[in-house]
Amino acid sequence: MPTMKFYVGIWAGLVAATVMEVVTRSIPGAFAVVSVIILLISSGKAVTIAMYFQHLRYENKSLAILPIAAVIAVVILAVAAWMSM
Amino acid sequence: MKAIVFSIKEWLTTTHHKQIGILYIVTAIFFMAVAGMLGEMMRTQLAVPMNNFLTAFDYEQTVTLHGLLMILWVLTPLAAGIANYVVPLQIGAKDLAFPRMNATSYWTYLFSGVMMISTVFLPGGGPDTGWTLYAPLNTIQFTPQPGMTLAVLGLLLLSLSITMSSINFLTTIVKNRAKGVTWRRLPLFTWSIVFTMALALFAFPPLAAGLLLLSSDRFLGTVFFSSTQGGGILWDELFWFFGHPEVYIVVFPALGVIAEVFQTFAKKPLFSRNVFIIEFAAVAFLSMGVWMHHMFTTGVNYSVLQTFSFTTLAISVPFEGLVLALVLTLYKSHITLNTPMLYCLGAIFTVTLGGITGVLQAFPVLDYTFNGTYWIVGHFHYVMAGTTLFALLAGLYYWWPKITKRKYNEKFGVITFLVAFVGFNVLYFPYFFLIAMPRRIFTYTVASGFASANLVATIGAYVFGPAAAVAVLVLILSLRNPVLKEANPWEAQELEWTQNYQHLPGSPTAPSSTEVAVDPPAKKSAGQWYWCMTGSCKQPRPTLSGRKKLAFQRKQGSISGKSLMPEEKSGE
Amino acid sequence: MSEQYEETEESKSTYAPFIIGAGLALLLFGLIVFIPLAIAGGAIVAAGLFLLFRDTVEEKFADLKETVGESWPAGFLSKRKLGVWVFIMSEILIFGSLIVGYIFVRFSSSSWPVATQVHNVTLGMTNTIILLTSSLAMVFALVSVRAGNMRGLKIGLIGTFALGVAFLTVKLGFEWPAYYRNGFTISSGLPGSTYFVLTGLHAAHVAGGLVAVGYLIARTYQGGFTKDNHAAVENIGLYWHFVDIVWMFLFPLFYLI
Amino acid sequence: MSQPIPTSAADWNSFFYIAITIAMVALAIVIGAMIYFVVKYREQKGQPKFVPDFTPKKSTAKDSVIFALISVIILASLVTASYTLVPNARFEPSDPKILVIDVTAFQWDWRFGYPNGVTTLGNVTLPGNTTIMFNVTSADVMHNFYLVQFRVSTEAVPGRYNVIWVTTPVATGNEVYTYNIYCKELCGVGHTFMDAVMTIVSPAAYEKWLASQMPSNSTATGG
Repeated sequence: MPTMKFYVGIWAGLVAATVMEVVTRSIPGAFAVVSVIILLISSGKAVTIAMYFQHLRYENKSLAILPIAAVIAVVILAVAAWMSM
Repeated sequence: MKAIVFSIKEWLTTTHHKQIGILYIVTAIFFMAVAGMLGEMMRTQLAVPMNNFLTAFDYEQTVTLHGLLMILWVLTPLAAGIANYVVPLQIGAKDLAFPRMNATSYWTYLFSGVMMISTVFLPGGGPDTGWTLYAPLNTIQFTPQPGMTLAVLGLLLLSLSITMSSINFLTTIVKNRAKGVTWRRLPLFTWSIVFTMALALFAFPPLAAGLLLLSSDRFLGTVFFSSTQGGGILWDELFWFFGHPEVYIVVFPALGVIAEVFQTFAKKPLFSRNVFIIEFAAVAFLSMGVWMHHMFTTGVNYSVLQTFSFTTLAISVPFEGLVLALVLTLYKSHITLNTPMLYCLGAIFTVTLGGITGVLQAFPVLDYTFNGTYWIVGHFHYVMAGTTLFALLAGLYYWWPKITKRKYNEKFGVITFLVAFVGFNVLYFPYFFLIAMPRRIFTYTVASGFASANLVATIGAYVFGPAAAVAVLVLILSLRNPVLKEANPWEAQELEWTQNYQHLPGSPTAPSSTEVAVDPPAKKSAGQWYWCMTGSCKQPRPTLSGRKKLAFQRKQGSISGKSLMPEEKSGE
Repeated sequence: MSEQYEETEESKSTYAPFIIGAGLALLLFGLIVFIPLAIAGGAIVAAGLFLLFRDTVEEKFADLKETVGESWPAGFLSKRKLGVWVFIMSEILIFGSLIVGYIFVRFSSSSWPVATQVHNVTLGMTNTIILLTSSLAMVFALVSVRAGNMRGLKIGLIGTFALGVAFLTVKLGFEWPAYYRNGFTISSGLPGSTYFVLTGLHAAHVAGGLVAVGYLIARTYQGGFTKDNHAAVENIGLYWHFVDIVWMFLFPLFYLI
Repeated sequence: MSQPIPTSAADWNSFFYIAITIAMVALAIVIGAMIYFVVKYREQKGQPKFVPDFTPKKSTAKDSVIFALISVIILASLVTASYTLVPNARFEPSDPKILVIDVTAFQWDWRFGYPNGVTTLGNVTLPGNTTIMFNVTSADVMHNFYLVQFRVSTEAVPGRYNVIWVTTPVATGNEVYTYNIYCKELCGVGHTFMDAVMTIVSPAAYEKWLASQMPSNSTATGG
């Protein structure tokens, strides 16, 4: 397990990403593009938390199957909901 | 009798998987009796045109409760009860991974069922929306009665219970297998429970999400389902994302039971076991992607129709493969035609007919007509009522000597089966001729031409219902029979019969048990699995090679002979 | 006692599951019929949880020693940790379905207010940072206990708890009342409904997490954790971080987009 | 009373009979095989006791191949069926003279709106040999607009317009054909009797009927 210093670094990165999201919002631009960028940053934050705070990175790879499977199910639901709009 | 009736305190406080399994089975049978009575009431109402046995509102409540109770409080938990009893024995675990959570699952299940039944006694009546609870009929504007709200909360509590169960079973089966019980060797009923619980884990949270939105609509004044901007379709999506896997949650344990019973009474390993398991997995995976065929008539666009028509056709292939594997198991076998076997054969018939009529609905053009008519009702009663009920009864009959150490009366069992099977088909086959009759209508006119088929169905209901009750009664009466001498009366091969891990002499927690005397390890003559665990079995499958083979032989060595003795320290 | 169920089970019996089940049913029943009944139900659930806690402290339910074990592919995991991960799966599906539902009604709606005009981005960002920091405190607790640093564990857990309380205070104490004053309420239409239900459910998860962290703190002060025995800290931490992850999506979806 | 079968129902029936025949043949094969196995391989009295042999068979690989082949054949035939036999689920007619009828479902009746503003409750009169487009929606809860003898239906969803087309049977002289419309989705206690009647008359009679409806409605809609 990494040192506390490393985790503080991760935390600082996450906070910076949060600020970046808010800043991105105020950039004038197409709503869709800005939204996609913000959601990509958010996904990056979520993955970072899962990888380091939930230390998936240091576990056996097979554990990641569980959350990934759940996310895939959500994506299936989302795609079908979008198709049936 | 003495073995079953204990002090109330013991039953209230138990965390033992066997006792909780029995509690589940008894409760599920109680709910089955209630829901079955509701079914008989509906058939009585529909026996003749313009009948006024029930009012329209009472009939809709009856329809709703019958559906909800049968699917969610009877078929799913009955399987969970059998699994509670059998799965730990089949994998050689002492108990489920989280015994207290298991007990909590049971109690939340029981109380949610009580809540559900009590809805009809509240002022204003219970839910009358059908078990699908379609929006916006389920909102407070159209169903203002508090009973409806209570039903939603009861469902929420049940999804909590089932989610806990699925977490528990999956963890148990992954983590608590005895040495030697590798995935390849896992008994087929346990395999079916793996897929059932995995599906439940994926299916129930979306339902819970929908129910949360619905209960906030009914309590807090949100407008999710009363809004005309996607409300109805949103419920459809969430409900059927749960609803279709739920069908397989109900059917999978049935197939697992059939596989076990066929192996035992056809005295033959399952036909192409590995393919069977792969097909199970394929059905489980595909079942997450077919739910929209329930929504073909809601005006979804053509690409959705095509996609989901295709996935629905695709899922029928591995499913048919499962049935074919079961049927082909009988080829060149030695079949003992006793009660569990007969129930399973009946279940194969109903699952094939129900499945094939289901495939027809994969074609949108046919579904436009079938959707919402008695054809659909016939189809899913063949799949769920027929297959699952017959197969789970087979399971009860099959494991009855394990659970109670007593044997039921074979002659009564066979006769009941025959009556129930005939009654079942007389009840549900006429539904396939009622393509024009909409579901959930409480009566019909003479001019509609529905009368004759409905009368036949009602006669069938009067045969099938009592027969099902007698089937349970035969089991209960057998409690007076003398205790069996042999531990393995069927000469079955599976681990719960041949081994009893919990009571192995020398295991740290189970010495002074009387069950050791009653239930000794299998005799060699019983014939063993090629992968059997007693150390006296024949050579393991020589299919591995090289490094793997070495590792395998080492492992094999560790489970052969006397080393069945548990190791002192295990993982954890 | 019968011959079928072993005497070993006597020590494994508890009223807690029955009490929790009955309490939950009474709670829900009371919500419909009579609110004091619901409060009583809540109290009964709390009593059941306390029983569970007491049993755990007394180690009454120390894991059954499973004799032999096959556990591929999860040999590296304890069964509790696996259980927590499977539980997180179900939570991903609940929140995922709700978020999909939110996006669905939003795209189905003919009009939707601009997020930044309705929501207070500053408070939202503050709360995001509070939650991230609480996750960091949780990690600090775990790192400390792994190093045998009990003081660090206490600081980490109490920090987590305090930051969780801060999150709820900002949300329930400042943010929501302001929205209600502005007429953006739970029943004011789909934007309000989705916002309050999703963030409300998330807040309920934070509150549940606080109960769990409170349990950890109590256990810590009882000396229940050591350098080698601290699985609960890690497992509850996994849940806490998951709640954090959910907020990482709720924040942009409601406040920014 | 013999009424003409609408073309949509004729198409439906022909496809249904093909499908149900194939299905029943498949059912007969599976169940026939099962019964044959049970009869042939059942244990009879007086047989020596059979000791089962659970040692692995060499033939498992062969089984799998057989299985895969059977599966591929079934899937291929199903997909072929679905893409060749299934008529277009929502055929869009080329016929330019379409009659558009707005259908609004509510608890518990059907309202039909004609292009010229005439509305009727619980019955709809249509000219024969015409392509009709039903534009179905709901005013409150979900209903299902089921043209029984036409074998088509669509859900009536609040806030959504679902469209189905039918071609009415030929009616030239004085024939009057009536067809049933049912609600197929549970919509509350009145669900059972939420039905309507579709009356098909000759185009001339239809025009006459429509004109007779006009005066009462023209004041309401014309203003």
